[in-house]
Formats: sequence, structure tokens, C-alpha cells
Amino acid sequence: MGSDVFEITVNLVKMLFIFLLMVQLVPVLVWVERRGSAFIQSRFGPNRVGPLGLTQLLADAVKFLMKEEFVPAQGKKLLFYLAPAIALVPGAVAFGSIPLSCPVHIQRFLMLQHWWGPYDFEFQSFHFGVGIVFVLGISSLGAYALLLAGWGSANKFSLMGALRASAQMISYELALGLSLVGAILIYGTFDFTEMIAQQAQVFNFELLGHAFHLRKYGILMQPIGAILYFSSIFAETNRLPFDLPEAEGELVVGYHTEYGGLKMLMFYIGEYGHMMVGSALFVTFYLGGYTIPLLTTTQINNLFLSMGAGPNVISILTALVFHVAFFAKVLFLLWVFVWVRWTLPRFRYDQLMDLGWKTMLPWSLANVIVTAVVVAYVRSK
Amino acid sequence: MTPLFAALILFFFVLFFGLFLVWVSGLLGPKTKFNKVKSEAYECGLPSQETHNTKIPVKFYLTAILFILFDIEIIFMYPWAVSFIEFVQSGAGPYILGVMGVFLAIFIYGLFWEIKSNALEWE
Amino acid sequence: MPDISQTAAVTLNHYLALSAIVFTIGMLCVLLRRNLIVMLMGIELMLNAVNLTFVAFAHYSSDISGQIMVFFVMTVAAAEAGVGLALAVSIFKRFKEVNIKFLEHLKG
Amino acid sequence: MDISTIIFIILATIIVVSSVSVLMTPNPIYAAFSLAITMVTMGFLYFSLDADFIAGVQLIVYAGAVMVLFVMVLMLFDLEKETEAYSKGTFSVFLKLMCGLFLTGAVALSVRQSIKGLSDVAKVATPAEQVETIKLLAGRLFTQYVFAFEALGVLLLVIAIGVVAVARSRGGTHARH
Repeated sequence: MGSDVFEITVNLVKMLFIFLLMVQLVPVLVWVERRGSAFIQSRFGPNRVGPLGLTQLLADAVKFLMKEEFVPAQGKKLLFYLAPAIALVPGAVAFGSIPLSCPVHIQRFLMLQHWWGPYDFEFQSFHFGVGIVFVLGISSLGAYALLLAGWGSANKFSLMGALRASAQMISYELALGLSLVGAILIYGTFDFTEMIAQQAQVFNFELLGHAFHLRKYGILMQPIGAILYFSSIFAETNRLPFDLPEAEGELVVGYHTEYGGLKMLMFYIGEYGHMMVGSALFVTFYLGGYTIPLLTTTQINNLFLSMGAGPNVISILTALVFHVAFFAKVLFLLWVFVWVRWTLPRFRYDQLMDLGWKTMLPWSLANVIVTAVVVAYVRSK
Repeated sequence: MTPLFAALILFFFVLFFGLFLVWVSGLLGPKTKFNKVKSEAYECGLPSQETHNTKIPVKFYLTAILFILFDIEIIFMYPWAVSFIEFVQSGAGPYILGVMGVFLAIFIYGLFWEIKSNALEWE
Repeated sequence: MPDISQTAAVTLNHYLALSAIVFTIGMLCVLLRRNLIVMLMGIELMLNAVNLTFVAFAHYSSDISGQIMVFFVMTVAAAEAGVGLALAVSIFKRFKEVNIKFLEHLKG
Repeated sequence: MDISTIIFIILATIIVVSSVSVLMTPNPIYAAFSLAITMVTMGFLYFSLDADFIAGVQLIVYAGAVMVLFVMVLMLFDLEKETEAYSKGTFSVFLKLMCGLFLTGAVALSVRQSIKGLSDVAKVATPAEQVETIKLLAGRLFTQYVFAFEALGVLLLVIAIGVVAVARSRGGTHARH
């Protein structure tokens, strides 16, 4: 536990804030998804309720809340109600362990006739030294929500959807786990903060008489790993082109066929949470986390210093700037999810499995081997 | 605040938040009388041909079992990857490459055996 | 007066006692249940209890070897579950039965 | 009472309750889900013992893979309720219960005897030290235990082949038609 009341309070508030950030992003994403789909298909999308259809989300939420309670007669009530609650957990907990910005340093200050501090608050709910292993472990619990929903609904469509979804998730978890090994070989750590610190380093080289200063972003060193990772999160999150578990023509909507109202919405929150975790991991591993390509921390600090801000305010504002940068990257990747959805056609189930086992797994193995040999050659000098 | 305690708080908070949402949605919705047809399992307008406990292809389980085996091999690569640079810098680069090389050779042999024996075919 | 925070701390005994309880439950599961799959689950429970002992000893004696053993035990346990379930599935496919009582008749 | 004690009590209670429910529930699917809860909680307990990597592996391998396999196989079998969930016969049950109690006593006694030489106070590792723990673990794994590591690779290969062979096998003299 923290050393005093102030620290504990801030930590709890921070945790709640990060959780709400994730939950609040879901309606925005639903809006982006609808408007984005409409944009790609050159139609309007929701545009009646509020400016640009933004308040459509609130209307939807009220509608979801007012839906009738329904359990299939043969369904197992306990599992049926537990499944949507469990669907929320992996995304939220995994998201809590990813650093969303640089740490905030608070110097000693006077409050309520008492000196507090100094403090260092990390911009994440909790900091495990084994970051990526913890995230992979927690996200692998996502399969239970599907299996509970599929079994608890007592419906053959739900069951088949759940089985397909979990078989697909576990098949692509191999390619996902293996594609990250290449990046871990380069960074030599499981800790997200250290990875980001390593990617913030600059390496200089000359090409055609011009001097280049590039950040050591993971995507420059692991392009194949990045592609493989990004493709496998589509399958992990059951998004098109890999949305076989809910292929409308065959399985109605898959494992949540029998769910309605808020319970169905919770599965969507879980799915979007999973997407956010996947994108945040991609940003952390391959796009330099919260760093900004051409800007350093000292430059931002000096900018705020020239505005006449105090040290605590500077620290907070810098963290916020990096936080915005992080979310810009994540939101771009989330837009790519929508983009791909309307660009690629759906795979057939056997093609999906073939792609996972026979194409992506061998390629990520090859990536690991090549990376290991190169790292051994470069680092031994 | 240890990370474990924070993680547990978040874990249980989210779980109970989810259960609370489920409870609230049941509370706010309109109450209707029990309807036998409505509470049957969903089917596209026809009487259900099969019940929910229909036969499930063995394929799924075979995939899951192969997943476990390959997953463990991948988990073994994580400590290897994280300590790789240390090994290389202490001059044991060829050794650690050789150790994982043998392991990977076995892994790759297994993978290609599975592919060749059509264990991963889905019709 | 003894320091309360010292006496209330979790010691190795607590972990070992928990591990013993879980191990016994797992063993009872193997002995009492008749479903082949649930018996396999009991074995997993016992292996988990042993893993807990390894990790607790590794922690309290500051020796990392215990964790490596857990790693190996997990591998073997997963492999065992895989083979056990494969056998159970092939038995089920042939006899439509996984009750151990029925399997007593498989002699000769 | 400090925070680690509270965590231990909560987690231990969940573990015991869920593992008892593995034993008691007649429906195998519920038993499998209870076992999954046990595995996840056990993973959290490993975190409290500063074995972060092992805890992550526990979540990935046991909770994420082995238990999913169990649940899938049970769905494949489609056993709603077992007709004879438990062994019959009062004497055999009595015997088995006695065995269980005896074992508990024996384990508890040996535990009491064996802990005398160990210190009860363990150091608490910070996240930076955790990373070092992993590197220490890897260092041992790939030098001292390297033979076991390669042997496990072979074991996994053999099992991958064996499982496919078992799943393929058909026929036999005992087939019921």
C-alpha cells in the first residue's frame, strides 16, 4: 500500500479514470465505426440526433437500458448472467497495465497544514515488471466469456459461435505470441516503460548526403513482426475479415445470439476493450508508445517553462501532452480496424485456420530466427 | 499500493460493475408475462431442428490440444528472448543460439509434421 | 509486546497448509468422482498444489530453482492433460461413455 | 493486519471454495469452470509470491489453454448430468475419506517439521528486481537445466504426434455397434 492517504487516493482515482477512459471510448468508437462505414460506403450514417449524430450514442444507451429482461427457458441462468460481466474484465485489467503517458513527478507541497510528497505517479493503473506476459495471460481469459455465453444460452447457434470464436482465438494467439518474441529479443525486457525508453533513443545515419535522425521505433526494426501482430489482433478480436464467429449468414450473431439490451452492449464493450488493448500494445511495441517522433521531453518542458508554469504543473502538462500523443496513435489504429472492415472480404473458416497455422506461424518463426541471428551478430561486436 | 493489490481491486471492481449493469438492466426493462414461444431457443422462424447439444466436430478439440503444445513451446521462448542480449554480451551468443536452435528444430519438425499429416485440415 | 504486523504476516506455513488442502481435495476428486474428465481435473488440482509449494519455497528460501521446476511441471501437466483428454475422447467416440464404472468391463 | 495478509486470505478462500466445488458439483461443466477460477486465483497468488513470470505462465497455459481444452471436450461430450457422479458403497467412501484425512494430517505434520530451518521473512522485490528475477530464471534454465529443457521439447513433439495418432485411430475389437 502507498505511504499515505494522498497517494492511495490518487492511485484509486487514477485507476477509476483509466477504466472510465476505456468505457467512455466505446460509444465514441461506435460512432466512428458507423460514420466511418457510412463514409466509406458514401452514405450519411447516423445524422439525426444532435450535431453529426453524436448524441445518437446517448439515445442508444437509453434504449439499451430500457430493453426487456430475457433468458432462454433452457438456458443456465448463472452462466448466462455471468458471461457479459466476465467479458468486461480482460480488456479493462489488461488496459490498466499499459503505460499511457510518462510518469508525473510531484514535488513537496503544503496542503491542510501538512507537508505532502514528493511523489512519482505512473500513468497506468499498476506496473508489473512482466508487463507483456501479464497482458497476454489476462487477455487469454477472454475465451471464458465466449464459452460461458455459448453454453449458458442453450442455443446451437450460440454454442457453435462460441466454439468457433475460441478455436479462432487460440489459433491466432500462437502467431500473436510468437510475433512479439522478435521485439522482445531486441528490447531485452518485458517491461513496457523500458521498451518505450529504448524506442525514444535516436539513431543517426546518412543517406544520399542527408543526415537522418530517427527514433528507434520498433516498426523500423521489426516490420514483419509488426504486420503479423497487427493481423493476428483482427482474429483475436473477432473483427472482419475474421468475424467468423458471428458470420450473419450462418450463425445469426454467434455467441451472443440470445443476448439483448445492455448485456449485448457489454459484449461489445468487451470486444472494443480488446481492440483497444491490442492497439495500445501495438503502439507500445512498435510505434514508440507515448513518445512523439520529433519532440523530446525537455523541449516540451521548456515550452511550458517559458509560459511561466511551476514544476508540478509542468510535469502534469507534459504527461497530458504525451497522453494525447499516445491516444492519437491508438485512435488511428482503431480507425484502421474500421477501414479494413469495409476493404477486405470475409475469409472462409478453413482459409482462416490455414492462414493462422500454415502461413502466419511459420512466418513469425522465421522472423524470430532471423532477428535472433541479427541481434547476436550486432550485439556481440 | 502493490501492483497485485491494484490489479485485484480493478479485477473485482470491473466484475461487480458488470454484474451491477446486468442487474440494473433487468430492473429497468419492461416486465412481461412468461411466453413459452418467446423463451424458446432462437431459430429462424422454424421449429428447431436440433437442440443446443448438437454434435460438435472433434476438429475443435484437436486444434485446442495442438494449441496447448505449441503455446508452451512459445512460452519457453519468452525467457530466452528476454535474456538473449545478456547471453550474447557475456560471449555465450553461439551457445544460446545453439540451445534454442535445437529446440526450434524440434518445434519446426513438429509443426511441419502436423501440416503434412493433414491434422490441421478443415474441410 | 510483540509486533502485531510481524505475527500477522503470511508465512511459509500458510502457503503450505493451503497447498496441502488443495492437494487433498484434488486427491479426493480422483478417488471419489467417476467421470474420467473430472478425475483428470483432480490431477490438475494436485499438480497445482505442488506448484504452489514450489513457488512458496522458492520465495522463502530466495532460490529461483523452484520456479524453474514449476515451469517444467506446468509443461508436463499440460502435456498430460492433452494425452489424457485425447484418450478420453477416443474412448467416448467408441463407447459413448466416460464413466469409470463402465470402463471396468474392458478386460481381455 | 497488513495488505499481503488480506490478499492471501481472500485468495486462499476463493481457492478452497472453488476447488471444493470442483469436487462437489455433479455437472462436469460447472466443475471445469470452478477449476478455471482456481487456476486464475492460483496465478494471482503466485504474483503475491514475487513469481511474476510464473504467474503469467499460469494464466496463459493453465487458465487460457488447458481449461479451455477441458471445457471444449466437455461440450463435445455433452454430459448434462452424470448418472453416477460418485463412487458407491459406504465402505469405499469411508475408506477414501479416511485416506484423504490421513493424507491431510501427514502433509500438515511434515510441513510443521520441515519449516524449522527456513526464515519466514522474505524480501519484497520491486518491478526492476522482477526483471532481474526473470533473467536469473532464464540464466539457470538455459545453463543448468538445459538438458531438461531440450527433453521437454522432445516430449512435446512426441505428444503432438501421439495426440494426432490417438485422435485418428478407429476400429478395435471392443467397438459397440
